[in-house]
Amino acid sequence: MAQFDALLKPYSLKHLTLRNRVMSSSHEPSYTQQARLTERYVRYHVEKARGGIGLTMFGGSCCVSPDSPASFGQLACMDDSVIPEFQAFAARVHEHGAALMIQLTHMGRRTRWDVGDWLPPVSSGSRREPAHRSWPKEMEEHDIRRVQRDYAEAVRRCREGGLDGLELSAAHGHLIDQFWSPSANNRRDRYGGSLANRMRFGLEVFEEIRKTVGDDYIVGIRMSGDEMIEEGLTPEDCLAIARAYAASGMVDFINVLGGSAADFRSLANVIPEMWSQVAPYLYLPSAIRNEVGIPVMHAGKIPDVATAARAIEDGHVDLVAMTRAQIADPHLVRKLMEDRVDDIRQCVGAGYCIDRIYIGKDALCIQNGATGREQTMPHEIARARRRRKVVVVGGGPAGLEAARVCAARGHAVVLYEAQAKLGGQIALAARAPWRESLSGIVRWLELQARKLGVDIRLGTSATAAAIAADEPDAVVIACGGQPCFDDWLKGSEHALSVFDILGGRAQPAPTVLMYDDNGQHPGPSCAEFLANAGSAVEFVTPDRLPGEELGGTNIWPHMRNLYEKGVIFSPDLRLTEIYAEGEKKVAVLRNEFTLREEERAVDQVVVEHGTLPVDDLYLALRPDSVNLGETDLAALLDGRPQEVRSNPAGRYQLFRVGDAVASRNIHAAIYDSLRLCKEL
Amino acid sequence: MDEAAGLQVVTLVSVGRHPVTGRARRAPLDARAVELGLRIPGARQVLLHAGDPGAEALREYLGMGVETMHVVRCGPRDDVLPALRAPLRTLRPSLILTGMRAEGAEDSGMVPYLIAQSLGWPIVAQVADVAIGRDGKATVVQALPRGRRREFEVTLPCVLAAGMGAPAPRPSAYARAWRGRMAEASVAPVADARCEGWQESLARPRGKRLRAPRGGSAAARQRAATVVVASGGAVLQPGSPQEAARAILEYLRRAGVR
Amino acid sequence: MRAPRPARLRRDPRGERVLQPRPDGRVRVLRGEAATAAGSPIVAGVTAATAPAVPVRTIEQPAYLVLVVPDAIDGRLSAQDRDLIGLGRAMADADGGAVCVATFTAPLEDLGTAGADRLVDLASAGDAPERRAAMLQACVAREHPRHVLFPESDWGGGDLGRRLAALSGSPIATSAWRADLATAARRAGGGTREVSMATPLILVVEPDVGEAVTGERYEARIVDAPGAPDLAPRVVDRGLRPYDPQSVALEEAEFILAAGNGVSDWAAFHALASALGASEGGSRVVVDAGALPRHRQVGATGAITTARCYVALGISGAPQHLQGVSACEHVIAVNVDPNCDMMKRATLAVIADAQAVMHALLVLCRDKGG
Amino acid sequence: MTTPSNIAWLLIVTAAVAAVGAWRRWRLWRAGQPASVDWIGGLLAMPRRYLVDVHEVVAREPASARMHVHVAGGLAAILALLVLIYLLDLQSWWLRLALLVAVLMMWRGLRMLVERRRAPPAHLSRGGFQRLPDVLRLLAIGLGVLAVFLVLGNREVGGIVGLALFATLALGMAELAVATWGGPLKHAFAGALHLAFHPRPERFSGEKRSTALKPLDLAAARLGAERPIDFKWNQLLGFDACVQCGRCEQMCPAYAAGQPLNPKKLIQDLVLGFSMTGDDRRYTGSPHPGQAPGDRRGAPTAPIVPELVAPETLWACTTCRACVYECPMMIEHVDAILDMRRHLTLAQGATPAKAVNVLEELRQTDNSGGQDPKARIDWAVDQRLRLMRDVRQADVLLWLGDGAFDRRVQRTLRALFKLLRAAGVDFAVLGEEELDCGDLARRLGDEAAFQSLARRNLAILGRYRFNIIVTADPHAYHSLKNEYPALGGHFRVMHHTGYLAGLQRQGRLKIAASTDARPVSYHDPCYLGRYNGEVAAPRALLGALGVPLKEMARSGLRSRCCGGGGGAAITDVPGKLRIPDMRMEDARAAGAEIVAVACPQCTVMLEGVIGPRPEVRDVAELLAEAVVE
Repeated sequence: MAQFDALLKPYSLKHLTLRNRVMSSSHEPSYTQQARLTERYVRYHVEKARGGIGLTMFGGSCCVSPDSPASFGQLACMDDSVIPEFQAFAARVHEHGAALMIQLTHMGRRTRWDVGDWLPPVSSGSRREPAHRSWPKEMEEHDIRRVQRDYAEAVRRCREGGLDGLELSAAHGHLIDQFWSPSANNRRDRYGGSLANRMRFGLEVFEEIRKTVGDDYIVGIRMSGDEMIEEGLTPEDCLAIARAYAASGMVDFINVLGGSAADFRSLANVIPEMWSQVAPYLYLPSAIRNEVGIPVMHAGKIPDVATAARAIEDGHVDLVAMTRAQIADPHLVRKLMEDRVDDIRQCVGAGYCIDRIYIGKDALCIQNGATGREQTMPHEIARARRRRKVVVVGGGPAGLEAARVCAARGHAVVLYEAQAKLGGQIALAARAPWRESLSGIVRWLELQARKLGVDIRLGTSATAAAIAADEPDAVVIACGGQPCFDDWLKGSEHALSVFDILGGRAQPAPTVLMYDDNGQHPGPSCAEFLANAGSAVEFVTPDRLPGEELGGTNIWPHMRNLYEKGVIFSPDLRLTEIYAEGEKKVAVLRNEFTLREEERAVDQVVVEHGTLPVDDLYLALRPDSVNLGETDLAALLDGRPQEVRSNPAGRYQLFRVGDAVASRNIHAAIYDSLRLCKEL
Repeated sequence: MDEAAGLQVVTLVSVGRHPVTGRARRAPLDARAVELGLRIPGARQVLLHAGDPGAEALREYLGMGVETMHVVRCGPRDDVLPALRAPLRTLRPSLILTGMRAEGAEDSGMVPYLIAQSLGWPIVAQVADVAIGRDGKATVVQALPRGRRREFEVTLPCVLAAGMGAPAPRPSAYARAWRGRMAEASVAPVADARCEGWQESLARPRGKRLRAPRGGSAAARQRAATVVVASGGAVLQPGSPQEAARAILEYLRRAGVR
Repeated sequence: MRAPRPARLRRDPRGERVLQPRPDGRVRVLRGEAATAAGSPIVAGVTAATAPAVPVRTIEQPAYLVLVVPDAIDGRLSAQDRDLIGLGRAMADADGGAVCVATFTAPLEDLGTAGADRLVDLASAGDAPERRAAMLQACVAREHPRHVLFPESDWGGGDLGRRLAALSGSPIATSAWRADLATAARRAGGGTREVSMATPLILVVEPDVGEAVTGERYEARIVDAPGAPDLAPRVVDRGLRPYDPQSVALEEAEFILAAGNGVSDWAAFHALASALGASEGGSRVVVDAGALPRHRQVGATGAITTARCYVALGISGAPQHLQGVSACEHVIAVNVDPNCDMMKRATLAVIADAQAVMHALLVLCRDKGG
Repeated sequence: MTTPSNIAWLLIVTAAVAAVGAWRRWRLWRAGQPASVDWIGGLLAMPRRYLVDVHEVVAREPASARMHVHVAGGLAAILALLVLIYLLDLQSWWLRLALLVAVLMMWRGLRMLVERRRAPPAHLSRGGFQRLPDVLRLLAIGLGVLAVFLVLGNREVGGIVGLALFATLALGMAELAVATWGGPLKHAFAGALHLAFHPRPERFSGEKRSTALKPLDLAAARLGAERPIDFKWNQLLGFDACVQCGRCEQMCPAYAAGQPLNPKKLIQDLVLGFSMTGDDRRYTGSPHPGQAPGDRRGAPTAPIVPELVAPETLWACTTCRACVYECPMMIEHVDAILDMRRHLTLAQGATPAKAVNVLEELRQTDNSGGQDPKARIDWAVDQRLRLMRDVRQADVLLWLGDGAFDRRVQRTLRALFKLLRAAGVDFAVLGEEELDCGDLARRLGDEAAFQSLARRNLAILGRYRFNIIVTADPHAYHSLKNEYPALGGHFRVMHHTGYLAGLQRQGRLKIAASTDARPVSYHDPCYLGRYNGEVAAPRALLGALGVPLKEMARSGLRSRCCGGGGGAAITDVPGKLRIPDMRMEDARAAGAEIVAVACPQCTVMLEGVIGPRPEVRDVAELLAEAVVE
C-alpha cells in the first residue's frame, strides 16, 4: 500500500533482526584520533541510529596488523584496548534500535611505508599500487600465518566489544583481493596462479576466524563484482569467488560494489558522483544474489529512496547501503517512516565528503552543516522561545539556509532575492555540464523554506528603506560575491568571468583562454562549458595541476571530459596582464618557476579568481544595527546567542554569512548560516 | 436490449489464491469472466468448476449473482478436460467464458484453448468486453498492452478468455453466496498424461534482470555502466517555431506514433 | 602610463602539435619540428576510429532449426523479442542448429543482427490469430523445427503459442523461464512452484529469459513461406479502437510528451498532449514545482518508461532523467541549449524555444483537425 | 353555542378522531418486524424519560426549550383541565383560574414560536409546521376567551360570540385530532410512545449511553433492511416521532460538506416509505444536498434503495452519531442507516467499489489494507515488544489496531510505548495474532466479516491472562468494550488517554511542562467522545502538559466528526467540501497551531488536509516529548 514499504521491512541476518533494509556501508570519515574512536565519531553514527537506519557499519578499512598502518585517519583494531570502547559505542547505537558492525582489513600494498611504525607494506606480490605509490614486499608463508592470526584476533575483539558483526574488506584492492586479483598477485606458489590458488588466502582467513570465534558470529565480506581495471577480476571471476566463498559456509553475507580503487580513474568510478547514472553497478550484486544463497548488500550511488526501494523490490539486493545519502541526511529513514520523503535532503553526488578525506581532511557534507558535527550542530532545529522577525537578503545557499533555520526556530522570516530565481551561485554552477544536480541543494532548501512559511520575495532587491519597513529584529546579509579583478590584473576590463559565461552574458568565442587560479570547480566547469559550445580552449593555471583544490572523485570527470573535448592544459603560468590587439585579446602569462613571460592571442580570456563580497547594503545597514555588524566569534563557536550591543540606539542585529563575508564554497556558506541562526 | 435472451453462457471458474496470505478466494481473472457474462443482458448463466466441490471460495462466484454452479469432482493430478467436457455436453452453451488462466493447479493457461479446440469453436484471448448482436454474432474487445484495444467480430458459439482489461468483478454478496446452488456432478477421473515425467519443486525468488554491460575492455564496461551515452541523432536548427513543429510532426509520423 | 613591453614569446600551444590518427585507433602526438614536418592537417580533437564492419555469420546446413516467433509489433522487435531470439540462438548454437525467425509483418529492422539465420515471412496469413496458427502449423510440418519459441506476452505471443499447441496437439511449456535443448522449467501455482520437464516442442517464454544477441550478425536468409491456409476466419478483426493515453501508466505508455523547466504554459502543454494523443510526463523539477502530479515524473526516481517515442520539451536531462528514457526508441528534444545532455541523447534534437514550438505544434495539429 | 356539553362533545370527537388515526398509525408501525418491548415498564418510564432525558437535549437550545415548555406544557395542562372541567364536570373556580394561567403560559410560548417561525432558519421544515403557530394561537385565543368567561362564571357563551368561540375551539382541536393522522403535532403522540417503547431503552438509564450495534442473525432469511417494513416496528415508530426540527441536519458533517445526506430528510423518506403517502413533494425541509425533492417514492414493501433513498445518501454517513446526540425525539438515525447498509452489503453486494476492495482484503488478510498479516509489527522490531504468545500474561494487553500498518499511526504507537515504559507498565501485544477488530467491516454493513473477525479475536484473547486492554484506537476501543460483549467477550477496556490520565494521576507518569508555547485545540474522536463519553481524560493530560488549550466551537460531546468514521473515508461520497477541511477550519478559527488528536482515523484524515494548517499530533506524541523518564 504505502510507497517504499520494501525498504522498511525487517530483515533477518543470521540471528540478528534488522529493523529495515537501509544501511550505511563502512567508510572512514577521519574523525579518529590516533586511530581511536572519538566522541565525534560515535555521535556521527548514533545520529544515523536515531534517524532510523537499520544497520550502520563503521570503520572503513579498520586495520588488523601493524604493517597495515592508518594512512588516512582510519581506526585500528590491533589490541584489546578497543574492546571497552566498542562496547560503549555498541550500547549507544543499540539504544536507538540500530545494529552496528565494523569493517576489518589488512590494506596490503594499499598504504604507505612512511607512516605508523614505518614497516614495509606487504602484498600478494611485488607490484606497486599507483594510488598509494608503495612497493610492497611479497608475503612469505610466515607473513601469511601472522596476518591470518591478526584477522582472527581482531574479529574476537569485535565480538567481545559487542558489535553485531563485521565484514572483511576484499574490495578497493585490499590484501584479500590483492591475492584474488591478477593485477596485484604475480606470485607462483600455492597462493598464486589459478583462481583456486588466489582464493586460498582469504578462505584461510575465514577458517582462522571461525576457529577463533565460532560459527555464530556474523562475519561477511565486501568485494567487487567487477574490478574494471586492466588485468583485474572480471564479472565472471567475481561471481566464481562469491560462489566459492558462500559455499564455504563461513561467510554470512556479501557486500558487493563495482570497480576498484587502484588509480585515479578507478577511484572516481568506485564512488561515482553526479556525472554518473544512478545505481550504476546494481547489476553486479543482482547477478551475485541470483547465484548465492546468502544475503547480499550493495553501495554505489543510491541517492534516493525510490531507487533504493526498487533495488529491494526487484530482488537485486537484500540490504541497500545509502551511505552518502545518509551523510546528507542521517534522518532519511525516519523521514521515510513519517511519509516525509520530500523532506529528505537528498545527496547530490558532489563528492565533497569523500574528497576531503583523500586530501587528509575530515568528511563533511557539502549541503548539511550538521553532519560530522553532531556534538555542536543540530540536525533538527529547536524552536525558539520568542518569535522574532528576521530579514534575510540573498537567496543563495547561505541565505536559504539562514531562512530555513530561522523559520524552523519559529521566527517570521522574509527573504529577498534580486534575481527571479533562487540559488545564487549554485544556479550558475548547475548550468555547467554534468553539474546540474547541484540545483538539488537549492531545491531542498527552497522547499523547506516555503514549507516553513518563509516570505520569499523574488526579483526584489532589498534596500535599507525596505528592510527598515519590515521592522526586523535581525538582518542576515547573504548576498554573496561578484568576480572582481581590478586590483591585481592589468587590463582587467578585457577579462570575462565565469559568471559572464555560465550566466549567458557572453557567448563563447572560437578561441578562449581559461585562466584559473582558484583551483575549485568553476574553472574546469566553465572550460567544459566553453568546449561543449565549440570553443578551442586552453586551460591556464599558476598551480602545478589544474583543479588543485579538487579531490580524487571530482578531478577525474573534469579532466576526462576536458581532455576528450580537446582542451589543452598549461600549468605553472600566472596571468599578469591582458591587452587588446585588434579583435584579439592578448594574455600575458608568467612562468611561476622561471618567471619568463609568454603571450597568447585569443578571442576571449575568461578568468576565475573567486569573488569579492557585495557589501553596499551591509554598509548602509551597519550604522543602525545594535551590533554594528559584529559577530561575537567566541559566542558563535560556543553555540551561544549573539549579544553584542555596541550601539544601543540600533534597531536590529546585523550579520553577514557566506561569500558576502569572503569567497569560499557552498559548505562554508551553509555552515555560516546554520551555526549563526540556530541561536538566533 | 434483449438480443441475448435465452443465450446459455457457461463460465469456467477456478479457486484463486490471495497473493499475500495464500487464502482461497475467487480468482481475479475468472471473476472478470463471470462479470462479463453477467453483463450480457438476458443471458442464462451457469458456472462450471472442475476440482474440489467442498471449496468454500467457490461460493464467492455465486455471490456475484449466479444461481447455479456445477462442480465436477477432480483431483489435483486429474485431467480437467474430460471433466469439463461432460457437463458442457448437457449444458449446451452458446458461449463459454473463462479467465485467461485458472489459478491453483498447473495454471498453464491452456484450458481455454484445449476446450475450444475440442469443441471446434473459435477462441479470443485477453477479452475486455463483449456484446451480443441480433445476428448471433458477438462483438468482442480485446485488451492489448499500452492501453490499446482491438475489436473482433465472432460468430457464436465461441470461447472467450477474459484478461485484466475486462471490467472489475462485482462484489460477492454474502447472502447470495450462501443461497446459490452447488450441483455436484461426477465424472470418472482421468489422470493427466501431460504431467508425466515432470518434476516439481518450490520456486526460488529471482531478481528482476538488469542489463549488464558485457564483453569489451574493463574501461569500456565501466563507461557503459556509469555514463548515459549520446545517441548521435539528427540536430535541427529551425528558422522558426513553425518549421520546428513541421519537422517534429513529420518525425512523429515516420516513427509511427501519429 | 604603460611600461615598455618586454620581449615575450607569443605561443599557440595548440598549433605546436599535430595529432596523427593511427590505424590501431591510437593517436600519435607530434611536437616541435616533427609537428612542423608533418604539416597540416592539424587535428583539434581525437576522433574515434570507426567501428569495423561485423562479418556476417552463415550456417549452410543446420542440423536442426529453432523456430522463433517474436511479437514484432508493427515490425519492430521488443526487448523481449530480442531476448527470445537470443535464447533461440543459444539453443541452436548448442548442437549445430540454426535460428529461423517467423514474422507476420514485414520487419522494419535487420533481424540478422538480432540473431536470425533464416527468415520466413508469414504475412500472407493476415491478422486473424486462427489463420496465423494454421500457417505456423504448416510451417512446422514442413520445416520440422526442434523447438518453437514464443514470447509470453499479452501482445499475442502467448496466445499464438497456445493456439498452435492446441491445434497440433503438441507438448508445450508456458511461462517457461529456463530452457535448453534438454530441459525446460516453468513456473506454476502463481509463481510459487517450479516444474521442470524434457523440453517440449513449443515453449512460451517469460520476459528476461535469454540474452539478446549483441555485436554479431547472422544471415537472415529468406526462406519460402508455406501457402496461405484455406481457412475462413471465424474471428474477424475490426481493427484498433481509439483510447485515452492519459489513462495509461507512464511505464506502459507508447508515446510520451514530457515537459521540463522550459515549459511554462501548462494549458498549452495539456492541449498539445491531447492533440497529439500522447501521455504526459515531466522532469523532476516540474513535478517538484507541482505542475504535474508525482506519478507523471520520468526518471530513475520516477517512472522508467519504455515508450516508443519520447518528446522532451525544455528538459536539460539530468542523468536520472535520462535513465528513465534509456529504453525509448525515438527521443525528440526541444531545447534552446544545444549542448545539454537531453539533446545529446535525442534522436532528433531541435534547437528552439520549447514554449514557442509547443504553440506552433498546437496550431499545426488544430489545422490538420487533430 | 359554546356550551359545556358542546365542548365535552368536542373533546370526545377530537379524542375519537385522534384514536382512529392512532389506530391506523399503530397498524403502520406494527407492519414492521417484531421487537421485544417492556410494555408496562416502558410506559411507566416514559414521563421520566420525557422530563429528564428529552429535556436535557432540548435545553441545549434554551430558547427553544422555553418555547416548548410553555407551549407543550400549557397545552398539556389545558387539555387536562378541559377534561376535568368538561368531561368530569368539576366546577372548581381554581380549575378555571388554572385554565386561564395555562392559556397564558401557552400564549407566552406561542409568542416565541411565532418569532421562531417568522423567518424560519433553513433547518426547520415549513409546511404544516408553518401553519401550527397560527392554529395554536387561534386555539389559545379561543381558550383564553373561554377561560375568561369561565373565570367570570359564564359557562355558556351564546350568540355570535359563542358560535365564533366554538368554531375557534373546534378548529384548534382539529389540529390536535389530526396529529395522529400525520399532522404537525404527530411528534407529540408518536414521540411519547417512542420514549416508552424505544429500541434502546438502556440509553435512558445507567450510564445513559447505548451506542453498540446489535449483532445480526446471519442465518436469517432477510439480512438488514431492504424494505421499510424490514425495520423493527419500534424503529418505524421512532421515525414517526420526528418533529423535523433539523437539529440533526445542523450537526451532520456530511450535510455540511454538501454530501447527499440530510438525516432529517432520510427519516422523512423512511416515514414516507412505511406510511404510503406518495412521493416526497410534500416534504418542506432542506433536501439531501444535490438532490431535488419530488422524485423519491416508496412503499412499505418496496425496496428502499434506490427509489426511496439513493445509495450515496447511506454511504455518506460517518456514523458519528451527532444526529442521534442532538435529536430531541431520541431517534436512532445511525441504527437505521446501518440496517440499510447491512442489506446492501450482505444481500446485494452493492457496497461502493473502494469499500468492496477493503472488505475483500479484510476477509483475505484480516486487515483493511491487504497487508501481510505476519508483518503487523514489523515496523516495531526495534521496540522489542513483548508478545503475549511468549509471556502468556501481562497487566496490560496493548491493542495496536490496524493503524499499526500505517506509518503515521506507528509514530503515535511508538510514543505510547515510550510513555508506558516510562510509567513502568507491564504490557504486551498480540503481534501478528491480532486481527482487525471488525469495526470498519461492521460499519460498512458486512456483519459476516465483523462476526468472523470478532470471534477469532475472542478466541485469541481467551488464551491469555491480562487485567485490562488498552488501545490508542477509539474504534477498536468501542468494538472491544461495547460490541464484543454481545459475542461473549467481556473485558476491561480503556482508551490510551484514559489509561495515561490514570497513570498521571497516580504519579506513575511524570510529565514536564511543555516548552512549546503554540496554542493547542483538542479534537474529540466521535467513537471516544459521543460513543463512550470520554472527553475529560485527554484534556486532563493536555492540562498536565500546560499547553494553552483553545477549544473549538464544537467540542466534547458535540464535537464535529473528522469525516473518517463508518467507512466514509473509503466510500468517499463526493460533496462540495471535505469534512476534514471543515474540521481543520474549526481549529484555525479557534486559533490553534496544533490539533491534538486521540484516534488514528482522525490523525490520518486531518493530516490529509492540504495547504498550511495546524500540525496534527496525537496526545500521546505530545506527552512523549515531555515525559520524564
